[in-house]
Amino acid sequence: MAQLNLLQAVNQALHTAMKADERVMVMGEDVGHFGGVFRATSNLQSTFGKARCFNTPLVEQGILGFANGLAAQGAKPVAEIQFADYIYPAFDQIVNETAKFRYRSGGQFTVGGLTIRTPYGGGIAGGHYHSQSPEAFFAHVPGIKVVIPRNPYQAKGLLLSSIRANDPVLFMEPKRLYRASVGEVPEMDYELPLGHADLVQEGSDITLVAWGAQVEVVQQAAQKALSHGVSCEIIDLQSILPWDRETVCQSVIKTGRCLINHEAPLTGGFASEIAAVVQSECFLHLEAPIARVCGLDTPYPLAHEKEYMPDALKTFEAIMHAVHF
Amino acid sequence: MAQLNLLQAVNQALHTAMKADERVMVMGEDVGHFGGVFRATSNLQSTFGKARCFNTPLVEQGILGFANGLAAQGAKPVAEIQFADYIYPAFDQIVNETAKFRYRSGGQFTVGGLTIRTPYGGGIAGGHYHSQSPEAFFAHVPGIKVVIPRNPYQAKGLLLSSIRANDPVLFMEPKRLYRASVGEVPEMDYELPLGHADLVQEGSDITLVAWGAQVEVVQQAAQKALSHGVSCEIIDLQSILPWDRETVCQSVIKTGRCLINHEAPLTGGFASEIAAVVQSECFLHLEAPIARVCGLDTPYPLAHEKEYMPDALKTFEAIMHAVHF
Amino acid sequence: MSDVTQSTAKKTPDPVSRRDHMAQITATQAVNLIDKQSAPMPMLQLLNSDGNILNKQYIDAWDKDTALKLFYAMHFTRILDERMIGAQRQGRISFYLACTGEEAAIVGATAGVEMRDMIMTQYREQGALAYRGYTATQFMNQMFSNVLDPNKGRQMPIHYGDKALNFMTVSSPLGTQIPQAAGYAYGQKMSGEDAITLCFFGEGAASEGDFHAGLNMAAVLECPCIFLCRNNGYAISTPADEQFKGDGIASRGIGYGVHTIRVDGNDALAMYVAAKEARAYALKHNCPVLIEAMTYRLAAHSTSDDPSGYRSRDEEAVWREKDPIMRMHRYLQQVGWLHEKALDGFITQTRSDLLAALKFSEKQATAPLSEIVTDVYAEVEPHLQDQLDALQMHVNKYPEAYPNTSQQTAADKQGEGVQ
Amino acid sequence: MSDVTQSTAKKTPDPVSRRDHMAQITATQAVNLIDKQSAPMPMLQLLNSDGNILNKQYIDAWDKDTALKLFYAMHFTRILDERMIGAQRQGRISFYLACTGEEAAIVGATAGVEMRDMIMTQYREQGALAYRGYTATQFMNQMFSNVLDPNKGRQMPIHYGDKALNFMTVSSPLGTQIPQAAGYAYGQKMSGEDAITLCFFGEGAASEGDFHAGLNMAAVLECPCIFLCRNNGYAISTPADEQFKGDGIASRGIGYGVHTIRVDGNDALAMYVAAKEARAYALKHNCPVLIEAMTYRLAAHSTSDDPSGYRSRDEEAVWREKDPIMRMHRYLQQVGWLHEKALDGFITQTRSDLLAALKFSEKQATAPLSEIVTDVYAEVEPHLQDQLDALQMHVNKYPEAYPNTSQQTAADKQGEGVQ
Ligand SMILES: Cc1ncc(C[n+]2csc(CCOP(=O)(O)OP(=O)(O)O)c2C)c(N)n1
Ligand SMILES: Cc1ncc(C[n+]2csc(CCOP(=O)(O)OP(=O)(O)O)c2C)c(N)n1
Ligand SMILES: [Mg+2]
Ligand SMILES: [Mg+2]
Repeated sequence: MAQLNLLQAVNQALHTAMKADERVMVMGEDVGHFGGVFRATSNLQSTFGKARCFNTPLVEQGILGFANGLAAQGAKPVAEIQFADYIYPAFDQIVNETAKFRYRSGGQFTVGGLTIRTPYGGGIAGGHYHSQSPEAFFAHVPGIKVVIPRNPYQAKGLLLSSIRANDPVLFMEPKRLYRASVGEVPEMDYELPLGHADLVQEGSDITLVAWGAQVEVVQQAAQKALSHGVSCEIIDLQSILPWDRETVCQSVIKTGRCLINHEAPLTGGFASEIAAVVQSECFLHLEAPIARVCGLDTPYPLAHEKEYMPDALKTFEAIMHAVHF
Repeated sequence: MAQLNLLQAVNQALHTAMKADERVMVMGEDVGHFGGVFRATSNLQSTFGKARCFNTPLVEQGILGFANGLAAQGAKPVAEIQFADYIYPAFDQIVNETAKFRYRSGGQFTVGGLTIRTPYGGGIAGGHYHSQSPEAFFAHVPGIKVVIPRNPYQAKGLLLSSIRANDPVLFMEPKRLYRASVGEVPEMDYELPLGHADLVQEGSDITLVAWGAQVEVVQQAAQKALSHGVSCEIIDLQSILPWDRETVCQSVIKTGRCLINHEAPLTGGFASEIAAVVQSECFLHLEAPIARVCGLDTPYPLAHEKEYMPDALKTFEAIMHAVHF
Repeated sequence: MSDVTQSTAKKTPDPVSRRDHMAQITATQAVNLIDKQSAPMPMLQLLNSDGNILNKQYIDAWDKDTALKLFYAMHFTRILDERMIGAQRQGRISFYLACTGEEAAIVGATAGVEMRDMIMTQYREQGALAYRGYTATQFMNQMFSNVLDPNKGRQMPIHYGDKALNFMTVSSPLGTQIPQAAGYAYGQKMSGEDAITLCFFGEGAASEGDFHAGLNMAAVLECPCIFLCRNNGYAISTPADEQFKGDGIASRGIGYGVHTIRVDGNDALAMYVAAKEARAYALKHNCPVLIEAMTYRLAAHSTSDDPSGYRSRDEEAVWREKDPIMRMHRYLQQVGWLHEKALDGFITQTRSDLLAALKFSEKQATAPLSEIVTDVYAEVEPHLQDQLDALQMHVNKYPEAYPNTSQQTAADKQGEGVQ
Repeated sequence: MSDVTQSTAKKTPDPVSRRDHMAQITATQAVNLIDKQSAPMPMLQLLNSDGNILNKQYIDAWDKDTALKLFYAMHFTRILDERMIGAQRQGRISFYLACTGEEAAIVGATAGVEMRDMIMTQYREQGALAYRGYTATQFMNQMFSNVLDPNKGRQMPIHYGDKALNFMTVSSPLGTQIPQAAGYAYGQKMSGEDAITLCFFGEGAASEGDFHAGLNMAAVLECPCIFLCRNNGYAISTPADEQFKGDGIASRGIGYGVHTIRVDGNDALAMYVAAKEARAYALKHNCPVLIEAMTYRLAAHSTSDDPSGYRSRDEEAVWREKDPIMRMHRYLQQVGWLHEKALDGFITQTRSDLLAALKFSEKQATAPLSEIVTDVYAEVEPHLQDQLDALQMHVNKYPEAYPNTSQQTAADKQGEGVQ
């Protein structure tokens, strides 16, 4: 099997999807001839033509508006937002339109064919406009799905599922792993199911929940905890909306403790939803408060990026605190 | 003291603020001569002139962009978004600009003078585009404050504080109370502090947390619970960001139980943040899981509005469930 | 000096390897601020107020059937408006929004395109549905949000939508349909359809960022669509002169490189001809066309509005004189196509149809409770099924508190659910 | 026919009670699609490529001091660009974005307005700061995000901002400053300042909805500001012809009713004159003016970009020939204002100043850890204080893991914090 990085896996998924279904069309700023600022859309235009892989003018609200219309017509647009930090001009088109299209029309019209791809997250010295993790905003929006891969294998399989899903999907790509995460990726066409968590590592003392680039961070923390005799179970959510409550709660019922890690600011982040559900579903099994190791409630800083990040050390500390509660 | 409804109280606060400080300017769609579609801005243009109370073109992203610039210059714009459902086109200007203006410039430039007013919430047969409660989106945004009054007295005092605060404030007005909520409002100029919850009713068995129009809903539920011998403590959050963790947690430590009620969809709603904090801070005192009585994870429906709402009956059921856990 | 012209007005860029974003630009040495007067935007008029054809070239622009179908649809729309404003006053529906005064702009344009073309609207374009054959009962089912509405009663009155008639379900947020229309048209082109998208919006909505996005993208991405702006002078209370300072919406077409035509929106023939030519042009050249229909909102903004606070009766009277239905009536008289008695019959019949439909529709049940969670996703996801189950138990426990759906729930269980 | 003209081209609306949104519109009976050719947009040029003045009327448009100050600022900018691209290649800074090729457009316009005017930029306008006297060290402190940067090192390199120089801190999201400029200018007008706002942006950013909002609002709300679009042919890899189909950005001014002038952006004198006249006009009439500067991004988009993938060397070479610094150089020679030796001295001095500043700034500490929570709100709110306290404890426990701030934290405690 070929070793690919996460970017290459995304690119391969796009090639696969476009080849299999001519209704799949890729659009966004600089995605055409240039192949996108990260090169995720490399060679799509030369392979499938300018009509099916095209640059758009620089207007995110238009990209999503156009993509909504295109999807409503029956196509399967894969719209790129160059950085997740720049998705907000399209917020209305996503929240009021994409997510409500099917509901408001009683299912007569849908944009189920739409996929939105966007790189997100920090750790690249990007400051607050090239580092944001806005998944929690979209997790509060019934009508779309939110998916985040952590490695090339997932990236290809989940992206293919997202493109083919009958629901609009926001597919968020952890950009600091674009080249850093390398792994085996089958060349064939395969799909991974949406809405299912991935049990990364079994353990008995505490359940660690994360997604995207932070999975590797909690893995490091778990490693360190292990050397202190603590056994961690690690769950990669993969899908943020809907999320796999069952897998998480079953694990917490087993371990009795839970920690959630994400880069986005603590307050109102998606960890709060998980904590709220877990405390309710696992109430009688919890041996310590559910811990959230997250970004600070500040804009994502530049000079203090290292300090801001919910890193392995902070996670380790929180694990030990929970275990010794 | 005069009996005013919530709209009149908002209107009086605006008159008071504009009279006291000529830098206060009111802007938005139809806020001028017409006085706004709800008449919250009645007579401001005739009293203070067209330069200080003016209609804008129909473009929410422009309203907020313009208001950000105006505030940066030193004015104190009070920008109206006609319905909270239409705030999303301005999401980028609020999340990426308003909230980060001071931080990114090291405090050199700020839009601290900005206040955004918007009517929110359901119960008026408005369907999903005239009923939304988007507070959770903004609660996840460091750099702005979010304030919600539940009656005319609060509306005036909190709006005056919001306008005068040195921070940008999103002031959300529960529109189904605009005319329904009537109460005594001092004619004088007074302010109520931001960031503080209001203890509406003391009780011993469970803490009910709500804000805006839902406070009255939980009051009804508490009344019914009382007839079943259950004593509820009721907290009106008033400020969603920052919120008064201390008051809520102290109460839960006393009662041992907690229920949060809001209209917005359950998943990723602000109740999740409160639940996450309360389970952590009050872990050893909780006698039942924290309950969330919220909207369903669907767009706000029309025909099934009554069924969708987190009403007094559902709240009552959840109270009894918690108490008998 | 020759050097200047050479370097800045190069007319033949190397097609292969060299782009020149200034190839078409000439130089000047005078400091002149260019203003809006530099591009006059006259308005196409084909019928005068007496109903006479002003340009004989268009004497056969349509046939009698089309003209009468259009005229009847205008009447239907007017009668529907009257009936529903009444119904709202009687408290039978919560909200209504009338098309009155703008029937020619909407029905005329709809008649000028084909049934296979997609229509996306703002909310004041019920005339388009009327022309396409939406029935009295279909209108009423939507407005009473009952179980028979294919949109399942999920939105406020007037948010019509009908797949069979190629009429996209209305959405309240203004302007969102404009870039969507561009995308829809792109999809039509890509799938080889001989069809365009006709997108209506108001001059107020044209201030939204989505307008800018939609027009620019349609031009750049070569989307066969018609953007039809109804400039009716008001956005709720905001008059056009507080909405923009340019020469209406038509003058913006130039900036986008979009072919544009301004039309008298109260002249059904001009609207019909403009839409027809715009459609042909859009299809042939794979490009958008912008039409600005100059008209007037004779009605209040909606039943929640009272315009007396922001405009004069005087002003309204001027426009009442320009009633598009009156003008069309005179035209049909002039050409001898009007059968007054048939018209009276149609009006009487329409009134009674609408009343009967209203009485029928208001009695229909709400969609079953289970529909509260369908169509959020393609399938009902597990968390929504859980929420529905809990809700259903709750409703069963307190049936009297949820009279709309508790009965249905019972009925459903007996297999007697309304269809 | 007379009736038509009366009803549709009424020229004298009753000022008190009757509005007429069609008062200025005339009628036509011909179906004509209006296209972009209907409004030609020539480009102002005052210097030819030899540096000769093309319109003698502007021979005294500026004095020697201004011309030289402007010229030196262009040079400073060019040298800064070279230096920082080098520094980025050496891994000393993470990112840089050059102004190369656009110095005349930016510095020319900045020289044409007053120091008391607010400048809002996109990110490629360091020339404006250079003209206003931002020092080598100030540039470097920002780019090394050190404790001396008044923006406190919170943003990536090139996000300059300086209150004292009336230069708004740069923000990455494109186009957001455009409606902000309108609002800022409104505030200037309301507080009686004799000042305007000069707002720069790229032709790519002009596709954003915020552009539409900003220009329309500025026109309607009568805001004294200049919108200056640098049309440099590219938005990253996207060429102008995939960005819009209209005649550049200037042609959009018509649609907004905004007075507009298109200028040769590589001609510093034309830019200076245009900005000066635009400023006067904006202040006098309380209105916006749109300037489109036709220029070319000679540099890569940023240090993260390699343009060889999307444009030809050939094309770049054509534009290198049109270097704005060269043209200005020739002009200064022609008028006898150039002192070559002084220029050489300035260049040498600037190089060494920049190098020294770079060496100084890169050694400065990061702002103290406590600054991670300041400026989120006016005061540090309790929850942020808690988060800081926890973070500080953590850093104290693992100082080696956070080398940047752990030392400082210690230093802070000893009262030796860097200032
Ligand atoms: C995004 C958004 N903002 C505000 C509103 C509230 N609103 C509904 S209709 C309207 C005026 C629309 O005017 P125009 O586009 O001219 O259409 P007309 O009503 O004249 O047909 C406004 C402000 C809305 N529906 N959506
Ligand atoms: C809202 C937003 N979308 C996308 C980007 C990413 N981006 C940065 S610069 C750029 C191109 C801008 O082109 P233009 O406005 O022409 O300015 P130029 O670089 O040519 O000076 C893009 C797409 C961004 N910063 N903000
Ligand atoms: Mg209108
Ligand atoms: Mg550019």
